Amino acid sequence: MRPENYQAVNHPPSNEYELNFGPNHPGIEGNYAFKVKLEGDIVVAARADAGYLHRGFEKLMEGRLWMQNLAIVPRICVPDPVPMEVCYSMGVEAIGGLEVPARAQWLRVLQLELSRIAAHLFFFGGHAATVGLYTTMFWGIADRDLILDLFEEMTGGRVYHIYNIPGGVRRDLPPGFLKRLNALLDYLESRLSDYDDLFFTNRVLVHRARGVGAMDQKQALEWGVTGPNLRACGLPFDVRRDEPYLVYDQLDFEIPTYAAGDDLSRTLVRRAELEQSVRILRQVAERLPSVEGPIRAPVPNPLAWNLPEGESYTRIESSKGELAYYILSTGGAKPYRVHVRGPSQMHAVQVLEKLAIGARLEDVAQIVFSLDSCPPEVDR
Amino acid sequence: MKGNKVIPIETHERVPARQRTNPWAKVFDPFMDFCRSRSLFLLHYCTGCGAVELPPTVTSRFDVERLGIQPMVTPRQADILLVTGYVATKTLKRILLSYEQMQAPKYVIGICSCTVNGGMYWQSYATVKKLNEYLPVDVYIAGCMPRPEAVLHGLQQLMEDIKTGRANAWQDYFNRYDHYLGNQQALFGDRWQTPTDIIGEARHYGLLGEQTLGEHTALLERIKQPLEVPTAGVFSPHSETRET
Amino acid sequence: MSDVAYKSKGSVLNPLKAFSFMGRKAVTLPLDEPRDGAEYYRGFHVNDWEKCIGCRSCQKICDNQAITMVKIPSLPDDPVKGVRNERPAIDYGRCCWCGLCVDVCPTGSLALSREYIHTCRGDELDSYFILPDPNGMHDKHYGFGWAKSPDSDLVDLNRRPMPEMAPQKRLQSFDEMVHGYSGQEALLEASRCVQCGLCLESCPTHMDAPNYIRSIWEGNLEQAVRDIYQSNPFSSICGRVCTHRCETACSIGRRGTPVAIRWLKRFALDHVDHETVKRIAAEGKGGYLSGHKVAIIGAGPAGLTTAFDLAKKGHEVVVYEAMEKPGGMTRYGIPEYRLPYARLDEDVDVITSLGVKIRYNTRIGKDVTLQQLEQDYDAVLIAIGMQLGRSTRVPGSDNPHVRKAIDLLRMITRGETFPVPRRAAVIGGGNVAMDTARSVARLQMKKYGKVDITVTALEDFDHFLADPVEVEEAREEGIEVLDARGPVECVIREDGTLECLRTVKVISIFDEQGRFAPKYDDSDEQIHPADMVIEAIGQMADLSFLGEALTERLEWNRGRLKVDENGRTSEPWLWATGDVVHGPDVVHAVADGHRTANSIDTCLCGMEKVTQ
Amino acid sequence: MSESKAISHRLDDVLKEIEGVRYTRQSKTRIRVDLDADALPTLLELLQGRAGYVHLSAITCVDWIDADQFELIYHVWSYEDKALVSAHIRISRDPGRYVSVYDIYTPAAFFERDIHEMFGVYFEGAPDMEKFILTEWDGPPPMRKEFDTERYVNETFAWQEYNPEWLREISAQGGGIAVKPSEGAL
Repeated sequence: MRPENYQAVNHPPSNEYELNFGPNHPGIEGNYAFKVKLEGDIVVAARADAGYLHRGFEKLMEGRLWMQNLAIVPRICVPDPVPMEVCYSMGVEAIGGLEVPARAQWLRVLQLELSRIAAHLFFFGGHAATVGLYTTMFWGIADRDLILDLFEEMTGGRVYHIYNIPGGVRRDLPPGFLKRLNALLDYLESRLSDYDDLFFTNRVLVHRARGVGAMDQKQALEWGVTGPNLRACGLPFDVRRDEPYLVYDQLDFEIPTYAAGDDLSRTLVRRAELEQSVRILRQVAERLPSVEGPIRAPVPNPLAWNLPEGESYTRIESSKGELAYYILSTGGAKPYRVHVRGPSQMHAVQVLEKLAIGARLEDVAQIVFSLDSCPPEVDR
Repeated sequence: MKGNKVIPIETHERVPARQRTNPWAKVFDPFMDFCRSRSLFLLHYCTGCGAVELPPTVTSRFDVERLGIQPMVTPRQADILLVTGYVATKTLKRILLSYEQMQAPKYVIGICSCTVNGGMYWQSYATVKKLNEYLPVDVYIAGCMPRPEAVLHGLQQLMEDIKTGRANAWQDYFNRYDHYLGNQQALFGDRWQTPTDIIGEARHYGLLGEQTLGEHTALLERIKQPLEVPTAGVFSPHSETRET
Repeated sequence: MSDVAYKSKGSVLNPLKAFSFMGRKAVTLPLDEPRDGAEYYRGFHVNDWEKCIGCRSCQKICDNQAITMVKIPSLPDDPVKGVRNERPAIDYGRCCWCGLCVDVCPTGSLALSREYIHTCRGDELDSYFILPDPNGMHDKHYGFGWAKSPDSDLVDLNRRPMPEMAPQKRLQSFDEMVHGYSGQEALLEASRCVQCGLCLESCPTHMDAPNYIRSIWEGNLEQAVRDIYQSNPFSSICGRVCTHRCETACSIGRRGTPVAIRWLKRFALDHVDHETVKRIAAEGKGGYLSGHKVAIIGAGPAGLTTAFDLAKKGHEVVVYEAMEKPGGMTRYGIPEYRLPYARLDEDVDVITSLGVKIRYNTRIGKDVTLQQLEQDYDAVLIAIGMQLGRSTRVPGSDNPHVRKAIDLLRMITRGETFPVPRRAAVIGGGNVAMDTARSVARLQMKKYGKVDITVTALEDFDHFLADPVEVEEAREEGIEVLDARGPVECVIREDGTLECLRTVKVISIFDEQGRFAPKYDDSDEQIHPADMVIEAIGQMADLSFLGEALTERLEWNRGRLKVDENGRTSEPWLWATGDVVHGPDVVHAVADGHRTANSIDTCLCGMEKVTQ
Repeated sequence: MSESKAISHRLDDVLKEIEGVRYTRQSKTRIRVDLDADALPTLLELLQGRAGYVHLSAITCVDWIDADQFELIYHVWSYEDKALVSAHIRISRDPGRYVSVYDIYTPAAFFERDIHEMFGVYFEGAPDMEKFILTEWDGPPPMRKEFDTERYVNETFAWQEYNPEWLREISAQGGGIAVKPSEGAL
């Protein structure tokens, strides 16, 4: 270090000080940062600082063919890429008037729910680590990897599947897939009790997470909170049920809610959702064999595909909340405008800045993770 | 597909790295390198999407600890900087700050396509295209993103190189600091500076080469000033104050 | 849903549960053996060089611009077959393994393997740029992962069906049997094209088919016509009767049916009104007049194409046509059910609208002498077709009931009548043979209500000359097509009428030197009863009008006029082009026309009066 | 203007109250509303306050460079009606100023800040117009159509130049790179 850099200038003459939280920080999710102003160890103000993962997706997509964009959309949310693919494809289908065959729709649901489980397991791991329960992280992520194995069989990719294309999906299931799927579901259910002992009903979690980062329903609605975080405030809203897409209206599942709206309920809601996803997947595995037919509507040659003029605003329920794509076509081979509305854009910025206030420094990381935000989705 | 699935790790002749007068050096240095290769700390910094394959790598299923490698949260204690995928310009600054804080010998691994030639963000105005223009890279791992197995293989490759004394990219940063600094200034503007005194360290390690100093370092010397602790301006007047 | 008690519970003994895990299977995978990729895994590329044709589709679809086409001299490079000696090289500093390149690959040569590990040192980045071959990145084949499959194939292999008349209805008249695409069908057909451009290289006129096909699916038909007229003023003709080598070269044809390039050309022309076509064709015609005069003998494709180009360049062109109507062999050699003469007239009209004059019923050597032209014009071009049919010279072939195909076709076109045979046998296996057979079939149907024609070809079906579609349709119309039959005699009755055609099995057609010397197997003989035998074994040009002296002066090559690559003869003022030098084919004639036009133009601009 | 029955009476009343509102029923849960820029705040006020459209799903900005306009689209959702209203307005591209709706919908803060950053539209009364994502970026607002990211990249960055063994061999035989990726792209 240059010696002249040691003289600390402009230190505030009080117990108020500022702290850079991230981007290189174990308590931050992904490559994301925010600055906190502290009084002692109480946060008095927090300020999000994003852009470390900015790639300018919306710009890139304007420069690529309709089909080519499928390769980049999953990158917008790394831990939970499937909803991105599906949402984009559905948007394009809406404009192009493509009819998605039934089987493809079921396959998409299968994929979406698997992805949801994977994302939640990931979440448990991360959140547990912030309260010092590292074993859960080791377990959760190892179990998530089993789902990635299934994805690899199904789509040829572990993390980025690029499995959906406008009009349907790219391949049918490999032989024996549903059998392995059921086996995995059995396994996951058998694990739940372990997870309960280890994490959800664990003294450490309950005592550290209860009442932390709490918001009531009114605040949640005002701040634009969606998804599990909203359901943790007692509002049973879920796009899958309230604006059904694909075949969700044919599926039987519940919308778990918790009232308290604090870290604990946010965590428990996700645990309950994991069960619901398993339940959905069971139904899918049961129905799929009977749903015959093509997996894809005839798609035009990707090199020669002009979508008609039109716009679409497609919303689906990702594991983090309400995900929406606004797609605008002026009748060209490329989109004129694509706008991605990711749930984390609310959670990771405004909501986080508000929830952090009054929290103690050691709880900040926990609040960050409990919102389960996804930085690349904020930056795009 | 049957058959032998073991992917061989290349081993190399030991290259004479440093001129040491100490007669024990011949015995001692290889031993040090060996030990070094057996205990490495991985800087815990998720720079890009490739990072999503790191949790599996460090946790039970692929368990990188078998190689004596562990995540480490602070740059000063870390040996390996893993640049996982695309690097936004904003991130690159943080990467450089972290890298310069790391203690030599330090190693950089670039994974994913993006660190090599821009990857799928080659069109993007926000990401840098070639990592090795801004800091020297020891090992690249191909993939978008590479699977944990590939990451493990890359780490083993690095360990092998450390053991055989080939992983010396960090010296290049000192030797050709002017070159790297030049590229950094081209991207961040002339006022770019970091708290670390690379030239001083280069002297310390005896790595002051012809290309360590140059026009760019001269510029740096001109503009360098004490770094200020950011206070005012970080919190805009509109941002929340505590409710009572 | 089993709710979790929202309160902390548990016991101090819980940790003991850990012991129960000792019995479980370890989740950690062994270190030394990376797992195999899954069945569809998207790993590093492999490319089957035998199958790959260098069509560049992968490069076009790649959204990361990761694919470079590399020219490899050691590989075959044959535009006519639709093969380039280029192969894709992948930049793994760009690739994102989305597999779109695999899905659009027309040949199915490109695939992703199950190999997924590659690491290199900082100074070895060149290993990131690889030329995929069948062996995989590290010369070890890990098995195919994401390869071509019907599910994921993004290439549309099936051509839109072309609506046409049913065989029975066809036979009723000479109306055009192919209806042509409707707008929607054409759009869909056009959207099959992957813009690889192999057709362009295979086409004699190098027509930029990808361009006009693109214009068609963009819905801009006028642009399409513009693109077409860049290289071919006989578009509605070629849009119907072109030998379409482009479709032979088409990369989609590797696994499916090639894009209907010919029909699409026809579609564009049919759906832009004639006046607009004229306007577009006239674009680029300079206002100025060069003052040079060119005489062209023969108003066929070759002659008129030359006229078209020269007229555009401001020269004064006069075309001398022996017949009463333009078009040459396209009119008098191609039956109307394939090429409606109205279309032909439209194409010609476009050309005459540029100021080209055509003198009909003017036979050189009879009405005007060549010497006269040599006097009056700066350059003279011989662009006559091949109007004389060749004879087999087998015994009995001199009988009046043994006709030449080309003569019959001409008579049919001109509406001249001749005794329609109840039973006919055709000798020859080319398109002319088919045309004649099918024309006569229509006449038979009209007169007798039934078809009875046998076509006997020297070649076997593997080496057949006629377009397979033609043979197919001929069969549909009730014509019997026999292969590998060599004619030996036309058997004549005492009263001079024909009894039958006698053929024997052909063993081989060419000898070792590749000369024409058919070998027959006399044991296998067939009798084809017929009261007319039609010889359709080729044509030749009638160059008698050249006159003794000139014929002496000119250089010849195996009975054909000797010309340079641009059609110029050994006489500085005389050019020859089209069928007369290159044999019968419309699109070649057009291509020749362009070349010759350039040659004449440069020559004219270069010097004052050629003939002084 | 579709004739199909509206989603709820409250919504109907609100839409009736505003001058010059044109609305189209797109599906049973979607309504597209087109209106003048200055009428929008009132509409949102009423939607939020009276019709129960409490959730601002997103604000989308579209750059119509040829018309020299920005289109702003406010997507608001009602948890009771289970319907989404998309309100489209056009503002002039220059100077590209509009009023913030932060006081009606808190989430607007993020979207407006984002649009300001990416398109350069300034929202008066927004709590915070500071840079957020592009703090290190001093170029023009990148999402504007006139900004050509590909050109910028080619001017700013160098590409990897590979020269592997096999390429040298092929070049020696007279072959080599035939079509560069940039030339071959559509």
